[in-house]
Amino acid sequence: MRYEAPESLEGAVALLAGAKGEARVLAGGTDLLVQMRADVVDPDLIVDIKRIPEAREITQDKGGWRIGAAVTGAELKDHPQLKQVWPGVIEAANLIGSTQVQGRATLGGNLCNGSPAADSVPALIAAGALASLVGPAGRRDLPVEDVMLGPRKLALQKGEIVASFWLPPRPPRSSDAYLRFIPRTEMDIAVVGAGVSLSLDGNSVISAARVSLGAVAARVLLVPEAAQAIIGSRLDKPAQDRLEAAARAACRPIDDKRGTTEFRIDVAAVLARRSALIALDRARSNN
Amino acid sequence: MAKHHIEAVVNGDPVEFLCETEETLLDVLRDTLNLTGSKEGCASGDCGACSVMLDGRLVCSCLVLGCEVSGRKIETIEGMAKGDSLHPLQRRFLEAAALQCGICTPGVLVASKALLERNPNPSEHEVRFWLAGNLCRCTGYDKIVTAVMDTAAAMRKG
Amino acid sequence: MARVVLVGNLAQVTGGVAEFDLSATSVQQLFRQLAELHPALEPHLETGVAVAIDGQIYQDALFAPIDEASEVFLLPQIAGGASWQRLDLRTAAARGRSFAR
Amino acid sequence: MAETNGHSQANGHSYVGTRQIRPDGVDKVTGRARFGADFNLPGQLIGRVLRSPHPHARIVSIDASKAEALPGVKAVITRDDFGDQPSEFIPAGEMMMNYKDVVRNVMAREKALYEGHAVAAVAATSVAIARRALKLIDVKYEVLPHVIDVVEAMRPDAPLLHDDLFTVGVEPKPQKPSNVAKRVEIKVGDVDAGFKKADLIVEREFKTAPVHQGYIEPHAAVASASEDGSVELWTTTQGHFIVRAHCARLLGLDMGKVRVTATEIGGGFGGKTVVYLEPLAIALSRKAKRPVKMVMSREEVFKASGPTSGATVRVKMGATRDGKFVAGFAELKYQAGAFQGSPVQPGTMCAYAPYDIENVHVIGYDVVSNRPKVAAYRAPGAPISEYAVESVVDEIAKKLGLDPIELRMMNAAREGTKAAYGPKFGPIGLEETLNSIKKTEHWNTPLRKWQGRGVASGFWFNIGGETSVSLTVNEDGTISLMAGTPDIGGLRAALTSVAADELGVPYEKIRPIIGDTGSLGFNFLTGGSRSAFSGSMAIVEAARQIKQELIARACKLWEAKPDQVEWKDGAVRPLGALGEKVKPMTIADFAKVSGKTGGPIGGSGRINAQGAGPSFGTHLVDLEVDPETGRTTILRYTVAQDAGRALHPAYVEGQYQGGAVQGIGWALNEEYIYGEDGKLQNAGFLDYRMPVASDVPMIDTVLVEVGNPKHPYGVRGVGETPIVPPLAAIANAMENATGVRFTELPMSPPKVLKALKDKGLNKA
Repeated sequence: MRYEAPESLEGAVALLAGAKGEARVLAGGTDLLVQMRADVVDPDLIVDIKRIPEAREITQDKGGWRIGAAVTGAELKDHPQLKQVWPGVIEAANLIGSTQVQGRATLGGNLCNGSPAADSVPALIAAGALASLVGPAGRRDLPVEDVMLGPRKLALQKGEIVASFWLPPRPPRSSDAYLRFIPRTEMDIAVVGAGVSLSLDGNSVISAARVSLGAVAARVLLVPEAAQAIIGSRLDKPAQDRLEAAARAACRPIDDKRGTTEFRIDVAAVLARRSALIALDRARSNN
Repeated sequence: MAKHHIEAVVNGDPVEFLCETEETLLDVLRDTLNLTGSKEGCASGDCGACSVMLDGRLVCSCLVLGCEVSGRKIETIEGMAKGDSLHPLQRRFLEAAALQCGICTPGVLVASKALLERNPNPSEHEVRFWLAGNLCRCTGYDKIVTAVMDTAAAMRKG
Repeated sequence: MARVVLVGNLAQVTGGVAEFDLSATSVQQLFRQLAELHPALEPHLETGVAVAIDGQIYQDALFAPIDEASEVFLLPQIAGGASWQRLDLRTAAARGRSFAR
Repeated sequence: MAETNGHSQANGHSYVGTRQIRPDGVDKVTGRARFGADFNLPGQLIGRVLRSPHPHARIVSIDASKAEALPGVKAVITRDDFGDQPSEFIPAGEMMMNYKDVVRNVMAREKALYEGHAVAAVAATSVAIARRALKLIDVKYEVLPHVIDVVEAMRPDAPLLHDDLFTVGVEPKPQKPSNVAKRVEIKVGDVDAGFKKADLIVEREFKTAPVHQGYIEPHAAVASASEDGSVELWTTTQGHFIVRAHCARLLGLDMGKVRVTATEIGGGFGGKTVVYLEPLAIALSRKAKRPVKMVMSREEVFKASGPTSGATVRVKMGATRDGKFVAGFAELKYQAGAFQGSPVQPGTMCAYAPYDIENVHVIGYDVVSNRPKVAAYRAPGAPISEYAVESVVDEIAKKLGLDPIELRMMNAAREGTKAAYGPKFGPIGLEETLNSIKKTEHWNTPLRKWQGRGVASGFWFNIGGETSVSLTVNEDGTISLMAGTPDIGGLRAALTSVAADELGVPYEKIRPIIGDTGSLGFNFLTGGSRSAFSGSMAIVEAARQIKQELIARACKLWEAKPDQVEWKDGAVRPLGALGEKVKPMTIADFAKVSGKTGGPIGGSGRINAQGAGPSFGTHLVDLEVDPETGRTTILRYTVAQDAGRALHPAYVEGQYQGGAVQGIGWALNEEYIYGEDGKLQNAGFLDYRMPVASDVPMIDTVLVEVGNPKHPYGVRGVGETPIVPPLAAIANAMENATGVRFTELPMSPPKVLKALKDKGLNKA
């Protein structure tokens, strides 16, 4: 098993593109190492991207924020401005595992692990984040909701990696929130996750919104119907009911050891509403 | 493929070791460097018994590859006491009976020290959530949480 | 005469008889007298019972005294560990010798 | 009774009852303490186990030749390396144990009986080679239909695990084999007559899931077998003498040639009372002629060790209008795992133990299915049956409009009560725990909507048993204390306090260790809440011998008669006129002249401790249910338990707190989840959800001390009772919060939400 830690994106891409056998990108390693230990994967090549500057930086870019794919949850939490602008994204990233896991786990890894239950992904999708992909054919941006196609299935080409995420500029009176349901208070994989991002007009009416649900389908869902259900409202009771109905209608979950189909649909609706209310509350105080 | 030759700093001392790609930092600490204070409870990042500091960040050493730590600083439970004197957390854990079997204790202590370095006055809620990744099956956490908060209070007084 | 009561399945071994009045002054005597009355009880008595004498439970205690007026219960042995190590290990190991390869 | 809220009175002793620093503590906070996996021997090999991927399969053949040929592989063992053991039932309580099963559990023979069942093991020069070797072992299986659930396993057409298993305890003896190993029964009075007197009868069926002990340290052992047939073994265990006995029997070894050292143990809770890796490590070492180290992965711990039984329990209780219990019936069906031996017998005996009921009838079934063989787990069998009974007691209180504590008080067992399992109780502390709970501020605080409060009591017998300790006076007057029961949670601190008080020497001058099997006489294991109880009795005996010896030597030195001297405050003192001629001699004084006065000084306690005192506890819990998600939050928790006497109050509190939190896990989220394929789906800490620090509140404790008259310090034993009440206390609180009686554990969010939805309650 070969291990490489290139210092440039080009170097990483060249290694991955030229790899014979199975190659894996190592960001935080919190999924990869577990899968290796459990004999689920047995890569011939591991490419550690933590020595690549773009993957490790948080910068302001085109009025928004660029977050490297290998920035850890702990680093995101410590960033002085990000949590003001994107509290939902930061809290989602900080729900991945324990404090110890936070010291390692990354947004890039969470997305590329390809789990529909990934906590940071619904928040990124609700935020309208773009993933910046770099591969042998150059760089391209893809909305986060289009990166994951299904469990362990990604839209990446051979040799392509997620280098960073770009979060768009934030108008005033905007905010976001992410909630997940787990049986314990920590350390579980989301049974359901719901991310909501919204903006208010001068009259506290929701002018824009994005709603994303995790762990209720084969991939994390962007649910435009749920967003439509609350746009133009002040999130009064009827709007909440419409939001819940739209969230329910979008769910296509499975029964498994973490929850039943019925439970996931019920809780998705509840969390979508609760997330929206938190985001609304935050947006009101974000002038 | 040949083993990786790694140089790092462990508890302030320069170390050199050889490791295979698939060996974790925990494997290296325990089996190569003979620092068996960090424990393997799960090898999946779910129990925290292998907690160490890596360049000042609290991590599970079972989720770090040995070959990743080239040039980096690692602190383990073995480096917590200075000379003859235990760290105030270690002392308080003894006085407060905050351990029963003691297998989770090294990880809990490393994690608690990391908390107090960031937050000298944590609430009970903050202590509990910070330590959520450190499983303890014996104590029910009560005496651990109390000991961490009492140590914090004592350290604030100096 | 001490009053002796078999609790649980032991009474099955005696064909349903669960109460005895016996003149035993120790657990050893009690076991001997019971085994004489019901030979099928013997293997159970050897290693398999706890004896409550006036409310106090004795396990593996042949010489525990029994008074004239004592009330004695024979109970299933009480283990803290799993049931399968609460056996007489010496017996087990000794018997094991003959099956060694 | 001394009700001390954690602080025991000194009662004339200077260390017992105080919170001394544990002697093994510094090693444990510095990472120096050596647990099972921390031992290494020069030249050691790494052993790994090949495990069955099937829940039930006939093993047609095992071809290990390719693995044996792999460079670096030094030994491979299979069923062929273990001599068979005859089917010979050795009565062990009414539970029979059978080495035919033990040998098959450590290494599958004819069939693999659960996913994870050991099928072969290798020893190699590295982990990587050992892993590769496992993949080269060719096992041909004939997959058989499997059965997981206890009720399904009892059906006549269920897949049969053992064709020689005939139900014991039913008349006439069955002609056909089945998965029901035995039927046990406890009967007092006449329940039918009792139910006729009842004004209220409540009958309910309950289900509990199998749960794992969840110790954080996986099983680990290092064995070194030499050419002369002797074996050294280091292992993490609750009883190294028991390990020695099992290994000697399974491998045909002389006990005297097997030396077992118990490493520090990272939790056991009953799960480290049996052998898994140890016989394999010895067999591999014997074959390879090199030391072999074996450590289980967490997945192996879940799939191949522990857990305790899941069960189906039916309870029927009758009470009069004013709340007097007149009859109690229960039927318990306990999973044993792949081999017989569930803790159903103690389950039957404990079910109604907290109460004074004239008519009790409890039937229990021990049932095998394609799961790992159950091991003991803290008060084995009791939490399940008492959960069911305590839930029904709560329902009776509600239906009769009575306060649940008052109802329990009215029916509580007390001194002189004939226990539901036969004999009369001596002094016991159930009423005191109920009273203590009633007096807490916790009991009297108001609750909000969706919050609920529950109370439940619990019982465990506690045991004594064979125990050997030694006290040795060193040349400088310091003392070496050796015990033979592994110290899991402060035993050395407790025993050192007792020795210090008995000998009148400072605590710090006594160094306790856990001796190996060659250093002491037989010790039964740490379990049954016995180690501090029995160990302290043995220490008292050992100290008595030392004092007697010192008095004898003083008499010779002083040319005095025994009635001219006395032992007081750590010294032999001259009485009367003699006091003008000679000065008192301390232990240290004798140590200086020990050679001249007869040689080394020491004492040993070798006892079969009797007189363990039953322990009762009562738990009080507040919780809140989120009606929209079914999620439960434990808000507040108080434990009151009778310790008899707390030798070290902090570690007694620790037992109460730890047991309560294990119970919270059992009640809310922990369970073995199987797929249709009979495979365990949550063999890891991620999805086997034990409580984490943020899941629980502080656990308040009330140390009740109703002394045990049979123990020199009044000790009862405290480790097991604390896990008994939480299951029902939480279920009762859930009912109080939601109005729904939950009868299935765990009360995980999907189940709770469904129940609330069915009643139209799932709105905040």
